[in-house]
Formats: sequence, C-alpha cells, structure tokens
Amino acid sequence: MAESSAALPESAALGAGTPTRRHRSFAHNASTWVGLGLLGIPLLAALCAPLLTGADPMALSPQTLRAPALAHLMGTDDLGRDVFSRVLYGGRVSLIVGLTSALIAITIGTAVGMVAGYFEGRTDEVLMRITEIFQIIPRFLLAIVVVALLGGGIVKVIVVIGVLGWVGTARVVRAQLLVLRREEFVLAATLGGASAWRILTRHILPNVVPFIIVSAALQTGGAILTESFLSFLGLGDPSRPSWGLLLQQAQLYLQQAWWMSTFPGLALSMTILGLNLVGDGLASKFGARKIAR
Amino acid sequence: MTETAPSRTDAKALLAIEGLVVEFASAQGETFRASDGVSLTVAAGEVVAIVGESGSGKSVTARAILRLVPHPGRVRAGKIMFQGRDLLRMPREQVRELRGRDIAMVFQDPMTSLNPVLRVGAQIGEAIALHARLSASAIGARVLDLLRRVGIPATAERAHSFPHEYSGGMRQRAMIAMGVANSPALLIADEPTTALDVTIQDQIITLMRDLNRASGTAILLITHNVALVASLCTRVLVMYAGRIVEEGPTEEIFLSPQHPYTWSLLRSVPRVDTKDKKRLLAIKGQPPNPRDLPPGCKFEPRCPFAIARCRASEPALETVGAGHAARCFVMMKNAEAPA
Amino acid sequence: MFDASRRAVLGGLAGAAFWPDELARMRPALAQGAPKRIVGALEEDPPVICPPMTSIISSFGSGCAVYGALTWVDRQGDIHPELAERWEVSPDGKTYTFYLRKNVVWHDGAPFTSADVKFSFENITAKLHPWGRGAFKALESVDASDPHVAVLRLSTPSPAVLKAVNNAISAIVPKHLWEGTDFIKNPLTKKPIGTGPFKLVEYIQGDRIRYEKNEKYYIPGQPAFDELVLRIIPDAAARVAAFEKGEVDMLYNNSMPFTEIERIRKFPGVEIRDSNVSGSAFLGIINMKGKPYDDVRVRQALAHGINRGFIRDNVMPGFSQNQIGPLPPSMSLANKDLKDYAYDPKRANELLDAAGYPRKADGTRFEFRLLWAANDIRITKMADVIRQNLSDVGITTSLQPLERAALNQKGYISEQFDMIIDSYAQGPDPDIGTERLYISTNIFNPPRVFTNNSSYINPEVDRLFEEQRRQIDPAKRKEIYDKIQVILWEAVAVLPILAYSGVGAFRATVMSDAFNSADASKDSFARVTLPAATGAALAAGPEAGNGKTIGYTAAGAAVVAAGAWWLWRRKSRRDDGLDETA
Amino acid sequence: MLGGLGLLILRRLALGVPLVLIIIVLTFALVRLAPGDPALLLAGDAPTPEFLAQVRAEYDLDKPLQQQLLTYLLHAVQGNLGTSIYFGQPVTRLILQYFPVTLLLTTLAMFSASVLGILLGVIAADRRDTATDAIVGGASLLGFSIPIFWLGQLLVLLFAVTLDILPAGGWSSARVTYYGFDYVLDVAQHLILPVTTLMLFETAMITRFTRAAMIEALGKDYVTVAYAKGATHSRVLWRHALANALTTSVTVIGLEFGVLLAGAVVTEIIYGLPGLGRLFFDSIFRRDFQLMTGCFIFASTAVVIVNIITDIVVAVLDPRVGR
Repeated sequence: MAESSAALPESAALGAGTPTRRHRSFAHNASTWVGLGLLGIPLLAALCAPLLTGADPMALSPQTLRAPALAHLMGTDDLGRDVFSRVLYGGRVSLIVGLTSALIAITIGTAVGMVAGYFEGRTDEVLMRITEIFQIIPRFLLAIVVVALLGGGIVKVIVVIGVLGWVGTARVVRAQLLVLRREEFVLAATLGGASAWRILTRHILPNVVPFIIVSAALQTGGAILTESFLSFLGLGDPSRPSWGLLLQQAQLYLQQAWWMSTFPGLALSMTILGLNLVGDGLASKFGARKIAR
Repeated sequence: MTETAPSRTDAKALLAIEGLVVEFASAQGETFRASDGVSLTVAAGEVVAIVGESGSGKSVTARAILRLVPHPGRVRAGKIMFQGRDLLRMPREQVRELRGRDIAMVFQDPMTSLNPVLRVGAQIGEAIALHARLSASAIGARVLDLLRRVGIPATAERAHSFPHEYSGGMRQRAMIAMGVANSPALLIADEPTTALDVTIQDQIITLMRDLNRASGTAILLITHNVALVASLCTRVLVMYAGRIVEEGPTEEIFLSPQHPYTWSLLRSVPRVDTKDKKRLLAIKGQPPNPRDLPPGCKFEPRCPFAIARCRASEPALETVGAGHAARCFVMMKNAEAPA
Repeated sequence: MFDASRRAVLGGLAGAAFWPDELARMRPALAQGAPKRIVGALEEDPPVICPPMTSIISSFGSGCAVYGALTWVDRQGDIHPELAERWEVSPDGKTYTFYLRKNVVWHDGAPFTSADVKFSFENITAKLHPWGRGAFKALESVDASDPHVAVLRLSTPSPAVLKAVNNAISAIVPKHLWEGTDFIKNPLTKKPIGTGPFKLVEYIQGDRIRYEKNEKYYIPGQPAFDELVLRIIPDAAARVAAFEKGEVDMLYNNSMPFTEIERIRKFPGVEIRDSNVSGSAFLGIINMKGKPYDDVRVRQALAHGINRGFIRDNVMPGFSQNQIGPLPPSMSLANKDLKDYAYDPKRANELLDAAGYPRKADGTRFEFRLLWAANDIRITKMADVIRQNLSDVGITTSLQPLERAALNQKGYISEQFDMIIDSYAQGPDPDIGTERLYISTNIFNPPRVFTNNSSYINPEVDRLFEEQRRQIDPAKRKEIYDKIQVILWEAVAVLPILAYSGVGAFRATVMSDAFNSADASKDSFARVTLPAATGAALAAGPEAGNGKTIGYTAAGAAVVAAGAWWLWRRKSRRDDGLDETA
Repeated sequence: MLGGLGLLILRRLALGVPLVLIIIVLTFALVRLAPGDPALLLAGDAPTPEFLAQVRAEYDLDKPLQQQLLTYLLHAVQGNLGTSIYFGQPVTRLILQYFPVTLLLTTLAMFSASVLGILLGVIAADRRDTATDAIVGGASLLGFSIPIFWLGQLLVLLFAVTLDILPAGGWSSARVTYYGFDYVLDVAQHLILPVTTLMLFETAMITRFTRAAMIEALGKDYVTVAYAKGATHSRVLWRHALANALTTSVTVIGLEFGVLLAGAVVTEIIYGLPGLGRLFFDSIFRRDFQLMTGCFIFASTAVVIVNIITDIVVAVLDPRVGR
C-alpha cells in the first residue's frame, strides 16, 4: 500500500486536471498564444540574426558603453561590442542548448516511461527506483561537478543537462502508459498478435505525443535556465557567449550601462516565460497536470 | 413556455417548492434547464420519493433546496418555502445555519462522501459543533450515541479510525449519522443506496424507516430504483425531463399509474407483490436531451400511446384522484393496455 | 579569542547562534559607545596573511596592518622612519646601519630587538620573498650585537637596499615565534603576530577579518581607530554596491574594480589616491619551455597580435600607461628610445608563417593557454580582448581563469600555461622587481611563484645584471641597463600588457589622509586620522542601525498583508451566484 | 497507529540509505571519469611527492577499481570525505563550519515560500478563472522565468543601493558589532534580500501545485457534504480541501529542495554569505576536488533527508499513505 514515497502523488502528476468547465479552454488557449508570442520573438530573432544585424557579436570597437541608439539598437558593452548582435547570437546558443538538451531528456524520458508503463511489474519497479534517485539528486549541483571535472564546452553542457533532466517526462509518459494500456485498441492490437514494439510505437506513442510536447516545452525552459546558471558561475563556454554569460559580464555595469544586462535578461526571461506558458496552455488542453521539472 | 402548477401552499407543508427553474449554461453559451418549473410539497414526518431516470433533474432539484446547485448551475425562478420562509431569498448566513441543523443531506457515493484525511468521529462531531456550543466531551458522547443509533459496532475505536478503514455500508451509516446529528426536520437522501450492494441497501432503507418513525424526520428520497419507494415512501413524484409528470400516494401510483412513463417504469421492474406475471417492458428510445426537448409532451417521442395533441403542446398536471395528478392528455385509464 | 573553526549551534531565528565568536556576541550589549572602526574589503580569502614571505596583493592587504618594517615609503617615493629611527650608509655603500626604536614590543608582549631583524632578513626576506631575493642578493650578514642597532653588511654595493627595507619586501617577523619552524606550514602565516598598529583578532573564512587597535603601539595617538574590519566580498559588483552604500569605507588595488572608477569618483565624499612608485604593471609571462613559444618570432607575433592600446583605453582608462620594454615608464632607468611592438595583425601573420606555423585547414595555427587570477576582472576583460585579437591571427585561445592558489599550483609551479597575466610590482628599483624575471639563477626546480617563470636563459643578460650592480656611478648603471633592455625587449620573454598606478578610494567623511604609502595595499592604517567632522557622525554610524529597517520591513509586511486581504475580500466568485456551489 | 508511522519511518530510512550510497558511487565514478590521473585530481595539480603518495595510499589508487570503490565508500560512510587541499583541513569539518549559514538561508526561504505559496495557491484555487487567479498565475509564471541571479542583483540595486533601506550583502554588519538580540536582528536584516531572492522560484512552484491540488480537492464530494453540514466557505476551503491538498504541497517542497540548494549557491555568491554554496563554488576554481565532491555528497544527503522528512509529514497528513 506504500505509495512510492518520493514521487509526486500519481493524481497530481496524472491527467486529473481535465478542465471540468468548458469555458476554461479559452483561458488556456490565450496562454498558449501569449506563450507562443513571447517565445516567438526571441526565437525568430535568434534564427534570422544575420538578417537583422550585420554586426559581428565578437568584434571589438572603441565605442564602448554607448547607450542604445540607431547605430547600436541595444547599445555597446564594455569592450565596444554590439549588444544587439550579442543578444541575438547569444540567443542562438541558449536556444540550441535548451532545445538539444530537452530533446535528449525527452528521448530518455519517453523510453524509460514507455518501458516502465508498458511492462510494469519488476521492470517498472526498478525503473521507478532509478527515476526516484534522479529526482532526488540535486541536478544543478551535479551539473556543476560534471562540468568542473570534465571541463566546460557547449556539447558537454548540453549532454549533462539532457542526461539529468529526463525524470519529468518519464513520470508523465509512464502515467499515460498506465492509462492507455487498458484501452480497447491496445488490447485489440495485442490480440491481433502485434509485437510489443509495434504496439508501443504505432498505437501508444501517437497518443503520448501531446504529453511529450508539453514536457518538451517545460524541459527546454528548465534547460535554458540551468545553462544560464552555469554561465553565471563562469562554467559556460566563453567562446560562445549565451544569455547567461552576457548577464554575468554585465554584472558590473548594472548602473553604468543598464542596457548590457537588461536586454539579455529580458530575452532570457521572455523565452522561459513563453516556454512555460506554451507548456501550461498545452497541458491544460491535453489535461496533463503541470509536470515537475 | 412553462406554466407553473397550481400553488398549493397548505399550512402544514414542511417544504413547498413552487415553479423551481434551474438553468445550466454550457461553454458554447446555450443554456438548458435541469429543473423546469418543479413544484412539490413535503409534510412534516412524511417520506416522499422523487423517482426518475438519471438526468431527469431530480438530483439538481434536491440540491437546490440546500442551495448547493453544482457549478455552473443557477436558480433562475421559483420559491422554496421551508417552515414558511423562502430559502432562495434567504441571506447566505441564515441558509448556512439551516444546513445540517434543519435540513440534512445524505449523498450517493459513501466512498467519496467522507473526507479521507479526517477521522470519521471528527467529521460527525463537526456537524454538531457547527450548530451547537458544546464541549468536546459532550460532542464525543453525542457522536458515540449517533454511531450506535445507526448500528456501527465498537463505537469508541470506530470513531477514531479513518474513512478508508470503513466498509461501504458502514460509511453510508456514518453519513446518515452525520445527517441526523442535529435531528433535522427534513433529511434529503440523494440516491443513498445506489452505490451499495443489495443486502446493505435493505439495511440502509430499514435504518431510514426506523429514524423516520423514531424522530419524525421527514425524508425526501431521490432514487431511480422504484422498488425502494414501495417499502419506504408514502408519496411518490415521478420526474421526467426536468418536470413532475405524475405524483400521488404510493399505492395508487403502483396500482394505477396514469402517466405512460410511470406505467412503463413500473412495467420495467420485476414485481413480486402482484400475482400476474407480465413480460418486462423496456422503454424504447433514448432519455431526453435537455438541450433540444420536443415542443409538446416531453415523453411523447417514447410514448406508445402518444396522440397528435401530445406533439402540439405540453399537458398540464391534471388531478386524477385524491392527491393523484398526472401530466398527460390520454391518461392510462383511457388507453387500451397493450399485451 | 581568535578561532577560525566554528561549531554550528542552530536554534530558531530568535535564538540563532552560529559560531563560538557569535556565542560571545550573545552577551548583553556592552555599555561602551560604538567603537571607531574602518571597514575595508578584500576580493579573496587571502591564502596566507604574511607580507614578509609573499607578494600576493590580498596578503599585503590583510597583513600590512599587523607587520612593521624598518622604514615606510610614501606616494612620492620618499622614505620615512618606522621601526628604525634613523640610518647611515657607509661611503663604500656596503654597510647599512639602522638605529632601532627602543619602546617597541610584539603583539604578544615580547620586546622587539635587532635579533628579530637579523633573523627576518637572513632567513626569510633574502631567501623566500620574491622581491627580497633580488634586493638582498648581496646581503652577507646582519650584525645584531647591539639589541637596538641592526647593521646590514653587503658583499657589493646595492643601491636598491634603502628602497627595499619597507613592509612591501622586508616586514620583520618575531624570531621567538618563527625560529625552528617550517616557514611554509607555520600556522602563524594565518594568525600573524607583528609590531604593527593593529592586532588580528578574528578571521571568519569567507566572511571577514577583524583587527583591534594595538594598545602598545610605539607612536602615541596612533592608530586613531579602535578597530579595522576587512570584509571578504569576491563579487566585484557586490563590493561596489557595499562601498556605494557606505557599508565599506575603502576599496584599493585588486578590490577596486577599475571599470567603475569613473562612477566611484563621483560618490559623495570619496577621495582617490593613486601612485606608481611601485611600478605596478600587468605582465604576460610567456612559457618558453614548450613549442611553439620557444621561437622568438612567435613571441614577437604575440606582441604584434595583441592590441595593447585598446586594452589600455578600455580596461583601466586614466590609470594605465604603455610600458615599452621590461622597465615601467615611471622608472628613471627606463630606456626611452625602445620601439614599441605596434598592433599589426599582418606583421604577426607574417612572423607566424615564417616561424613555420601556417594556418591549418580550419584557419587555426595552434592553441594558446592563457591563465590568470579569476577574481581580477581587469585581467578577465584583457583575456576577452586577447582571445578576440589572437583569433584574427589564427591562434585559438583557451581561457583558464583560476583561483589564486590554483593559479600558483597549475600555472607557476606545474607550468601548464602558455601565458600567465599577473600583476607585478617592478619597482621601486629594477634590481628588486625586474631582474628576478630574467636572470637564469632565479629558475627553480620545482618552480616557484613570481620567479623567472618564463625560463628565459641568457648568460649575456646574467653578466650585464651583475656588472650594473657594481656601478657606483648612476650614469654608468643606466648605460648597462639600456643594453639589457634592448636584449630583453627583442626576446620578449615577458610581454608587458600595461603599467598602472595603484589606486585607493576612501570615504573622506569617515577617515582622512589614507593611502599615502607607495602602494595602497601597503598602508598600515597607522597614520590614518579621524576627520574632525566625522567624530560625531561615526558614533551614529552611516547605517542608522536597525530602527529604520524594522520600520521599513514592517511597512513591507503591512503592504503584503493588505494585498492579501484585498485579494481575499474581493467578491469571491462563489459569492456572486445565489447559491453555494461546490 | 503510531506503529504504522514508526514502520513507515523505518521503511523510508531504509530507502534513503541506498540512495546516499548510490550518490557516493556516482561521485566516485565521476572523479574516475575526469581526464588525467585521479591521484593528481585529488592531491591538487602540483602536490609535493609525499602528499601525492599519501593520497594514493589513502584511496588505494593503485589497487583494482572495486577495492578503490570499497575504500571510498568506507571513508564516506565514516564521514571522512577527504581533506581540502586549499584549506588543509578535513572536508567534513569545513562543511560543518559553513553549513549553518546555508541551512538557515534555505530553511527560511523554504518556510516562507511554503507559507506564501500555499496561501496564494488556495486563494487562486478559490477564485479560479477570475482576475485574482490570473494575477496569481501570472506572478507565479514570472517567478519561474526570472533567473534568480539577475533578480538578486536587481534587488540589491533597488533596495540596498538606491533606496538604501537594506544592507547590500554580508552576513552581519561590519560597521557595528551587535550583541544579544540586536545581533539576531542584524543578521535577520541581512537575510531579508537573500531569502526573498531564493524563495521566489519555490513560491511559484508551490503556488502552482497547491492550486492544482486545491481545485482537484474542491471538486470532490466531501466538499459538498461539508457545505451540506452547514460549514462556512472558509472552513471548507482551509480545513476540508486544504487538508487534502497539503500532501501535494509538502511533497513538492521535498522534491524542490535540491533546486533550492542550487539557488543557494548563486544567492550566497551575490550576497557574499559564507555558506556551503560559496564553499562549493570556490572549490571549483581552486580545483579542490575533494572539497567539491564532499560538498556535493553532503548536499545530496541533505536532500535525501529532507525528502524522508517530507514523506513522513505526508504520511501524517494523509492516513492512507504508508499504512
């Protein structure tokens, strides 16, 4: 009868939140759209950075600490570099780190969740204990230890955040699996002699995809935030400055050159807010409760 | 177009509902009426049943009495007179004082009616404490006494345990104990036995009958199980599509149902009390969809005796005997009984 | 009283007490008025508090108030008496006699005698101190027969000695506590006992160091302050915020973020003192042991490839000068007609191709490991510029900021670097600050910090250094030094990034005439006085104590409560409908 | 009844111990994974030969891997997490020296986050789909999105530097040494900003989960029964519904403690508080790996302990769990 202790009680993590009241869906559509908007701006800006600005984010120039003006939309930093291009290219780094590590986390999480949910019994028990361990270990501190021991660099940071972040997805996918397993169409497929692999991929996966998308949105937000933390502590990749690193470099100029910290900070917060809103909106639409990062 | 039934607020009625209309608005904006002009009375100490299929509005009507209409329901019209005061116009605090003291309610699913994290004794005690300034020990004693009255053994240890340590039947007994804690004038039982197996159902019904006889508490029984009505209730009201289609003393309703729906209901239940063995009859068609009801008699689409007039307009409640009325143009006594 | 370890006693917030020292604070508030106190800030936990043995800035900052020396040097470079009342130099320049003050005692009460001076010079200053080795190379012995007279005997005349007997190089240690101990591991390097105006009483690692006035200080009326506290704030932004807010009264040398000087200058009542007597400069020590930096053309390419002009203008505007050649511009012996390595990426590319390191397919030539002390944001900015400059000439820079102790270990000692940028004091005489970087005798195995870490070996230069030391005639000495500078500048084993003057900023409303010493970090705060106006102000203390804050916090809490109440009182959605719906 | 709870505590502890062991093994593996000779890593880059030999002997570095693991585990379990090269002191002693600051900071932050989080969660749930719900929802989303290191600096800029009503950092006033209750007040004054910075993320998290759990609880039958008994609206909300929702909130508090520790590292750096977070961060650049891994193991153990505590609290709150 002992519920798995450390895990969030199933009900909170399960789709218990189906909106009982129809008129709520409008509220959550709104948050999805606002989220997409907030997310879209930095995403698009980062993607078509070369179109938006010719300035090289790394090029030094004598015009240091200039306030935002036509020449430099977001002003220049302490070494005369154009903040606008640094925010855009920094956005690329942050988003790449966020999306790729979220991808890794999603893949592992889905795999673990599917296997645990489908086979149940011993496998489920073992996988859930492992999930529990990963859920308890302070992920960010572990990320610091790994980066400090194995050295920084974009690829390592991505792998570390990805490999440590799959717990949330695993929980949601498993929860859905427990429900879907008992659906008629799964039983029918089993009777039809389909192999476990076919059932999982052709029948169950499509139904789980919406929850994976929700989890992906939230994971990306979390990953970008974690990367910005690592950069702030000086463990980021100095040759590829992300928003976190820009904020760290702007520490000393909060008053002198407010634009150096404000724009990267806004971009970072906007993106994470956008991702959370999208995740939230989709979660309510599919009835999946907010997933613990 | 709903015409309200003739108001019959006779003095001794404990509860008199007149022309109650409860509307639900769906997300898409259109509204439908769960109760559409319902009127009924319950005398002190009387046991009245409201019978009908699920979705007929009987449960919503019952809840409206305590102003507990589930969201997004709204009471649009009508009066609920209780001991001479209209509950719908009463300020919230007074309604709150009335709930649990003068009118109590027992719900359908005992498994979810008790708060899983609070001890049973405490939840029953709360019903008392909400309405009376008593010391903890006094409340404790009352709780034990109540548990004994509803037949729960080993009361002291039982009061201390949690709901999940009770069986279904015992939980319903606890709910009833909670209901009658302040010996209310009226006990509303919303499908109290539906979630229980048959043997337990009988015990619960017997318990309620004893309580009614012992303390004279009027009982308004909401059920879709016609059989229960026979053994417990003095009067029956049949609801269909949000309105009362027939009401009258139990024997008369059972012996000579006038509204085809009541008749069909009685024919779809195995009868042990009558000798003639007739084939069970299933009511054809689907239960009415409150969003698009037919213009005329709401039962018309499923009524074997429907005539043209039934489709045109809705019949009013017509008296067909002492306290016996039905909402039908044809009435069973005129229709030839099918095989 | 002094105890760095703390046992955790955790009660509720009301009764919270954390360290034994904090337990002591739990006694009822003492009656005496608030002690007159200066509050400074350090940028790092000093690895050691021992100016006699090391030249780490934070060690000076935390140690110079505790240790004394024979003389002290002011901002203009003039020498003043301290432990020595007066001194004489023999005509042949080989004997220096110092007449010591009589009434001086160590913090633990033991008397200060010439025996301490003899022990300190012979065992520590001449052997262990990075600058001491150069300045006192010619020291043969110290005659301490008379307890109040110390006579230094040199094998050859050494003009640098008089400029080297101050607390930057030769702080005096108590012989009775140090003799026979392992100097490196001696706990006294963290709990110093000296003759200085302040005694170190409390060091909470990571938080602060607290000093109390040395009651038995030999100059009456000094120091004017009862207590000195140095808070440890590694985050530069936090340090400036504390200084701006009045929680800290002074920032100097490495604790002063140069990027903010223009802004700090405008803070109310702030005065700035700077001096370049000690010839401080950021030097890029190039490791000549490994490929490709053993090739002079590669080193010259570095000199051309790094835009030192841009760094000067942006890292320390207004307080930095260009240093052309191994000697800082402020020094009279500097060779003025050396030609600078102008910023010329094209020339740098030519040199690198000539040296046989063409660009590979991906456009890069080789890697350049650049190490520096992580908490010095001036070098962090230089590193950013250098990485960008060198990437233009095909050199990929691996930036490696390390904490001071790790920098010493990984950089200087285990030589895993291509260039270390560090702050060096090259004055007041090249024999002290410059010679040590280039002479082959200053290379050790295992390597030591702040020595000839670029492993530059040139017998000709060794010979010239010896020859110039023997010259009595300053003109002859200059002529030899000019030759040395030409050779060294051509070899560029050490690339000077920029020379700068040590800067100290302090709040004149709290203290006055601070930082008159040759370098802000060498100030012993003995001579700092209370400006008349502040006598009363200080008692009240810039922070108005807790009264104001309690008021504000209470107001804040009230606002939050009102907000919550408003949220609650707003008509509950439940109340608008007629009924109580679940 | 207590028997059940006692049993539960034992079971949780039994579950906790392997978790800690696994964390130690994980750290052991990480150090072995790092490039270069683990002995050099543990002994610092340029150790004196004797110190290098001492480290090799202490951790049996030349013995087969299993033996090394066993020795490492035995050391860790006895509380010997190695010696810090930088401080030259045993890691455990250092951790205990710095831990009180972090403990106080995180406990205060988590306590205030829980109180505020639950309060806002209940209010938002009670008034769901109204302006209040939107305001609380929006604020909690912001709480998720603003990186606390930026927030911390802005708070210092606003409250300490511009408004000059709160100290900019540090543990206690360096200007005046307070004694007795004044000292406690002084420390409290210095903790206002750090705790606010650290608690924001947790408050947002707890608000969201409490709101979700409350909405779920308010939909249950026992709430209607409570109304039918004549309970007032606030009694239903704060006693019947919240009693059920609390189990979720408490579980979240447990799970989020690990994230809180991460926040503590950053907060201690910005505000110059001498806590475990700062010690952990400084050890990175000092390449003081024994201290770093020691801090990590200690932090993970603390998280495990906190989760055990929250499990027990959940078991007390919800009789169905663990019996």
